[in-house]
Amino acid sequence: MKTKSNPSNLFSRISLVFEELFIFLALLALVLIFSLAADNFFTTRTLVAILTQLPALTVVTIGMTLVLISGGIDLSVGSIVALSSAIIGVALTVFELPLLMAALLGIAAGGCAGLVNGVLGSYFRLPIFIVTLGMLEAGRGLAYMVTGSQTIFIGPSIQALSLPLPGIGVSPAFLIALGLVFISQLVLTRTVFGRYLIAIGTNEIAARISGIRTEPYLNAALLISGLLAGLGGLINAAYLGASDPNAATGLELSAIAAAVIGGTSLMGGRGSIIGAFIGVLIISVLQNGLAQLGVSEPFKRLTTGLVIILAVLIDRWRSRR
Amino acid sequence: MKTKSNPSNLFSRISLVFEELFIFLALLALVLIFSLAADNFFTTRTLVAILTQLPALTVVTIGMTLVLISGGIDLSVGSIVALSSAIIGVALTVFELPLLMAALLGIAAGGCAGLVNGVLGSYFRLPIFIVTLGMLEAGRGLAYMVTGSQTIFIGPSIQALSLPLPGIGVSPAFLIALGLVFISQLVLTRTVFGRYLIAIGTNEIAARISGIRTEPYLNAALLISGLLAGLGGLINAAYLGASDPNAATGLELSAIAAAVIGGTSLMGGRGSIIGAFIGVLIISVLQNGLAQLGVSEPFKRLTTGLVIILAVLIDRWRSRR
Amino acid sequence: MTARIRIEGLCKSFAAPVLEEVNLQIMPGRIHGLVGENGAGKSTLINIISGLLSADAGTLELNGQVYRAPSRPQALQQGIALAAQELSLIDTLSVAENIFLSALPQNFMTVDRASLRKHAEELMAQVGLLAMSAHTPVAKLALAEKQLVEMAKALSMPADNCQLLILDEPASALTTPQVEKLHQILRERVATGLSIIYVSHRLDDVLSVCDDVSVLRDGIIVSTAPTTYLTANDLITAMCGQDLLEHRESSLRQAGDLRLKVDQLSSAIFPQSVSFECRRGEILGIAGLAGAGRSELLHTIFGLAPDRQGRVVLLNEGTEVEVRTASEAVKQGMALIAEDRKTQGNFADKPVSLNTTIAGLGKLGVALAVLLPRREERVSKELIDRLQVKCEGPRQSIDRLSGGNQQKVLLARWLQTESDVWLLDEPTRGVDVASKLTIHEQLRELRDLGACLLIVSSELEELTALCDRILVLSNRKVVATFEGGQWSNEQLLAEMFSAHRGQRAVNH
Amino acid sequence: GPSESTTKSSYGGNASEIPVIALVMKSLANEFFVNMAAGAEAHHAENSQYYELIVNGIRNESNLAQQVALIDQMISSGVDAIVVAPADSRALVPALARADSAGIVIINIDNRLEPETLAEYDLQIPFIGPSNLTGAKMVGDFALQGLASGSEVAILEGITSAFNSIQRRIGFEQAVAEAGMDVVTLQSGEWDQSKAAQVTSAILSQFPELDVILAANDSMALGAASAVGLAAVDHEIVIAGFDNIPAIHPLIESGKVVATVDQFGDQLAAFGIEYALEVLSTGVVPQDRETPLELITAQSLPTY
Ligand SMILES: Nc1ncnc2c1ncn2[C@@H]1O[C@H](COP(=O)(O)OP(=O)(O)OP(=O)(O)O)[C@@H](O)[C@H]1O
Ligand SMILES: Nc1ncnc2c1ncn2[C@@H]1O[C@H](COP(=O)(O)OP(=O)(O)OP(=O)(O)O)[C@@H](O)[C@H]1O
Ligand SMILES: [Mg+2]
Ligand SMILES: [Mg+2]
Repeated sequence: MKTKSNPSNLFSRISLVFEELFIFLALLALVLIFSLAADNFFTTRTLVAILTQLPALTVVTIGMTLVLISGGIDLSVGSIVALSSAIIGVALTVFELPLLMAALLGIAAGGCAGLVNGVLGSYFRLPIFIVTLGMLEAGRGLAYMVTGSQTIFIGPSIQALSLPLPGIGVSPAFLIALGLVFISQLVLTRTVFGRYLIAIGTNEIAARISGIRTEPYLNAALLISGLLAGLGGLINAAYLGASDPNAATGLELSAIAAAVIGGTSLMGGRGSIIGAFIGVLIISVLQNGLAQLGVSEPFKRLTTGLVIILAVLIDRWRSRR
Repeated sequence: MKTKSNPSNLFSRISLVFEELFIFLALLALVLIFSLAADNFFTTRTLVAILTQLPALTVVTIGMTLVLISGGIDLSVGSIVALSSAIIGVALTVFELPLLMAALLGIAAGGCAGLVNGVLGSYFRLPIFIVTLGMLEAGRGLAYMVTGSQTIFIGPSIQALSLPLPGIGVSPAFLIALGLVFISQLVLTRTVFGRYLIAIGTNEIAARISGIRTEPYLNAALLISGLLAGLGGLINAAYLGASDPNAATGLELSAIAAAVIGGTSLMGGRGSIIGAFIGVLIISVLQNGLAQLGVSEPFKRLTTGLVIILAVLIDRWRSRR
Repeated sequence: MTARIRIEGLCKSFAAPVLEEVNLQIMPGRIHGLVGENGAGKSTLINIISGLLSADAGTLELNGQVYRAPSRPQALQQGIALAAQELSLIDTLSVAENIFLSALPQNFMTVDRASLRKHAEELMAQVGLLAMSAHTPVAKLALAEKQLVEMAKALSMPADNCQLLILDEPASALTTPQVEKLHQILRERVATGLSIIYVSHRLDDVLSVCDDVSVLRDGIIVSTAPTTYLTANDLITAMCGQDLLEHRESSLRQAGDLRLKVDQLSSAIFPQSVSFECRRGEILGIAGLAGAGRSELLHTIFGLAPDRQGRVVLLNEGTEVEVRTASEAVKQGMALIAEDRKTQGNFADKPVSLNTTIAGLGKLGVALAVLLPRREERVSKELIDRLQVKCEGPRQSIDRLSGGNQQKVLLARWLQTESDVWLLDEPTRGVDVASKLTIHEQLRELRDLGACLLIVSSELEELTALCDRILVLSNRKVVATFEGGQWSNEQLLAEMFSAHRGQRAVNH
Repeated sequence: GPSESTTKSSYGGNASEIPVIALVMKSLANEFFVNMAAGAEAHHAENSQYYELIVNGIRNESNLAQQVALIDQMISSGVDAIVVAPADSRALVPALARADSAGIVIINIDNRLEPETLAEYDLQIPFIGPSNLTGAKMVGDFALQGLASGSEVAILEGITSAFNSIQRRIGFEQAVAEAGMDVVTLQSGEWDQSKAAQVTSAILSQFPELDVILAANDSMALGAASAVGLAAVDHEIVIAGFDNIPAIHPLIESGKVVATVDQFGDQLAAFGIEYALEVLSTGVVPQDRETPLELITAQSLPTY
């Protein structure tokens, strides 16, 4: 029997190539709804505002997605963001290091935290959930220690990273985040490293029998997540012009939500960075739109909850077909 | 070769019967350390204070453990606790319902939230992580709506539940929690329901091939978790003599930590309610001990993180042997 | 007499049609064999009858009544017992609980543990799981033992309720004595009037236990006949549509240089130390009863076992390399095809291409080496063709393949790495007769190219047909070594049982 | 100012030329700010012909990035004025500078922006609000009066790094020092009732002789009171709070909590809005103004 190219068929064909199609349509629907509901939502200004906000969540979500694909989870990203931004703030204001130095220090601190997570979770084989939960507490504690529990004002020097570039309209931080999205999507789908992460996340025993040393890869995923959270700390500090030891509380849940909305499985072995990025966009658009409408906090919470559930319902509908 | 009953052998024999032995030893070590470090730690007063505090976390952790064993996760317990306590507060003060009525309303509200989680997660097959994340948001929003975002003072009428009973020294809430620990441990190990939860959590497909209808069981686990969180709301309101719509923020992470410290696997299929209860004790002792020592917030966080990791290290050492 | 089950015009397609107009009728009290090539649709047919899949078209009748089973519980209720091909045991539960999982005995709302244990032990004794406690967690069992538990589980349905017992490759990991024991139970059961569908690739087994046999080819039943008039060759002709070439007997040949040296090797799972050698161009068989430690030996050699003592040395043109871990082993040219492909082999829900190429990626050296999907798919396609894997193409997910075809994909995974020291644990489990010969040809070809191969198989015929030398394990000890042609089945069996006397008897 | 409102009407197709005022607050989960928002909305209801109001808050008080994002969102939705209760006295300045350069009128309420940082950005933003330090000193003085010097005092602070928490802690500490007493322990209750209850019960085990608990907000005072009630202490413990939330009244009446401070938060935002309207119409920058504080005790309660 020949199949005609009726619309549903076209959809399924496109969604074979572009798996994230349905979740992308959900994003468009959300944009449409807000454009109708809020006068000034569908404007360049809003677009720029959203694009300026999301780089920190984006880079953190990339790392989270890699960790989830390898079969782990990283609850410590929020605390690492705070720690890195605390270190950057202190380095810039107290020790008056040059910006590049400070930034590298912050990212390195994230890397160290990620490495501790990685070593305990892979070589010592402790449950990664618990290791990173411990790091969530410990990292926050360190951030308080570094800053003496105070917000550190850094000033405009660091903000260049977050200011829209003239002519392009988006910030360097956004460009970095976008670049990382594409690079890591390529790493995931087109390199041995990515393939191994997927294999380990799918069936760790089979991966070992296939000659893959699983520890270095699990470790690397958590290390990368730590480094990216360190970068997130830099971006956050640039966005605020300050480092706040309380920054990014609960960020881990947003990052996981973004990844899962974008099709990543919490059981490991399946996921897409592009999808996760669309997840980040959905979360950002939602927050922005609700703020522009000025709805009450209870209603905001309720709506956020419902949209998260709806987004996965739509995605489920895709995979059912 | 005959084995002599040398100490290590004795240990492993006991730990065969009482699998939670090692984590129990970790608890004792923690108590010992605090008793040495803080003058007034090893006192009846401290014991009573700890036992008065932990019932809410205990009942919530029971539900969480069941859900984790069935292969799910419930992120919404904190919000459900707040929602239930909000409803109880309003029922008692605004509508002036009798305490029993109000309590049942609160627990029923928790049950409803759990049922929504359960139906979406089992019959609609949405990722449970995301469904309960949505409920985390929505439930909190509802709690704000119910209370008008205000703390509601209830007064001593409700506190009887949390007051140590004369003669026994522990509160009715504690007795209820302890009773539920033993009942649910029995349900888990001795009933078809419990065995099926374990089966489904271990290998859902195999369970279905064996003729188990998985949906009702997954649904029931989330429903029970919701009901117990509703009960947690009642206990929390009794403990505070007030209902606070911001109550129990982040409680889900404590409950998961307690369950995992007590030997429950996040991958499903394995867990113990008794173990989870010891996990709750570890967390409570830790928080109390650190508060009694009056250490600074940063140091508190750091220590909490390290102890969580250490606890699973000890448990890992057990399962290695 | 009304048929126990009557199937008419049954159709089922996934991406492509799998079953086309299947008609089948099974009478009460008969054992009905079902044979066919890998991917012929046997499991699909069985899954439809047992409520795990729904048919696209066609009617089913049970005892003359229209039969519908939209789900497994409904089928169970109507008396359809099943031992699934891909085992469906719960690792964290005990043997007893697994056996009675769909109907746990209850007593005041709790599981009646005494009665559970008693009934489980009866069934365990029947199938030959003698020395093991009913409370052992299934995770601790070896594959063969799991298969016996699966069998006990299928037999657990009360006789007055059970209408039809379906066994999908129940014996693929069992040794000959175990299989015989099983057949005896089936004959007893069938005498009470129930019917049995028996799927197997071991045609001799089918001919010896079944009353009738149907051959499924390309989704159609091409023949149904009583076994009395049939030979294995008839079945093969019906299955493949042609005769198979007689395989050549392995001739005594000159083995090459020493390639693998196992020296005083032991581990936590294989405690008695063992030493032996294997040369290039040699196939070394490892025989033993279930539980003899054959899989454990292979795992220990490959570097997967904890607390490993002793040495495994690979020799190559004068150089000696010691291997300690699995990844070193693979790098040095070792390959392991594990026994339980579902948990130790397949990357479930991943495409065939990933499953074929994954082990070879190590050759690229760097982790950030770039993969070209087209090249991967081409490599994968070549292997699919070479091993005649029946699938839609490299992009199909491996768990959508039939069991035997999954096995071929695993073989393909290692062919691609150009390994020359092969450890194969039941390499033809669940593989059809024709494919088995293909695989045997591949293995001989590997040997002729200078590889050394260690093969564990529960089928003595497979070992005697392939091997140049056979090592016999009994109760985790090497009890004998037979040089090529100096063995007989009786001698092998005697050695296999030798160290089990008075010990944990696996069967008899 | 005026140019913005034209932009707005041209986008929204809104014929009326009334200005849009955005109220950006801290956590709308915290009832102090909820009351503040309610006050603003009541003001708007009476004066809806003069302006439009958008109220927004952040999830929790520590989420600075979200508040910065809110400011940016308000800039992009083209409001004419922003009345802001900053979650941090320094970190919000850069975002407010962006709003300023977009021609938006800014009024600072509740938590004063740091003058040095404002100067760095060459901003002049009027502040309207109470002094948390003064308020804490006031309630501390009242709570400690009549107690023996050398009494043991515990302070429950809010989120350690929060500006208000620091101000209130300093106010408490000054009062304790002047009364010649000791702060035996200073711990964070994270503004949260349960956390405060739990910390308090631990403190009571450690310091059975404790006399006073000074809590940096009423939620924590409530938590402390319930812990004291449950611990069955054999002597009187004086508890004081801050913010004057309705739930604290029964405790003040019964004497379990001796005092709290009212900052008139409900009027604060309305003040801010009026200032904003004034600036929009006159273009004149008004001076800072400190708003009144009132000590609430069992005596003052009935009249209040
Ligand atoms: N869920 C599925 N989706 C797509 N194709 C499937 C699915 N299940 C089975 N198939 C295909 O149906 C065909 C028949 O498979 P089936 O498992 O019934 O074969 P079989 O006769 O049992 O083979 P074997 O002897 O190897 O077990 C195979 O080609 C397989 O790829
Ligand atoms: N993890 C384990 N813990 C305890 N016992 C185990 C474990 N794994 C395997 N065993 C036991 O070791 C014994 C030998 O294993 P196994 O049956 O795999 O040997 P084999 O000769 O390879 O058998 P097969 O015929 O199944 O390949 C079995 O009796 C099994 O119960
Ligand atoms: Mg099959
Ligand atoms: Mg084996």
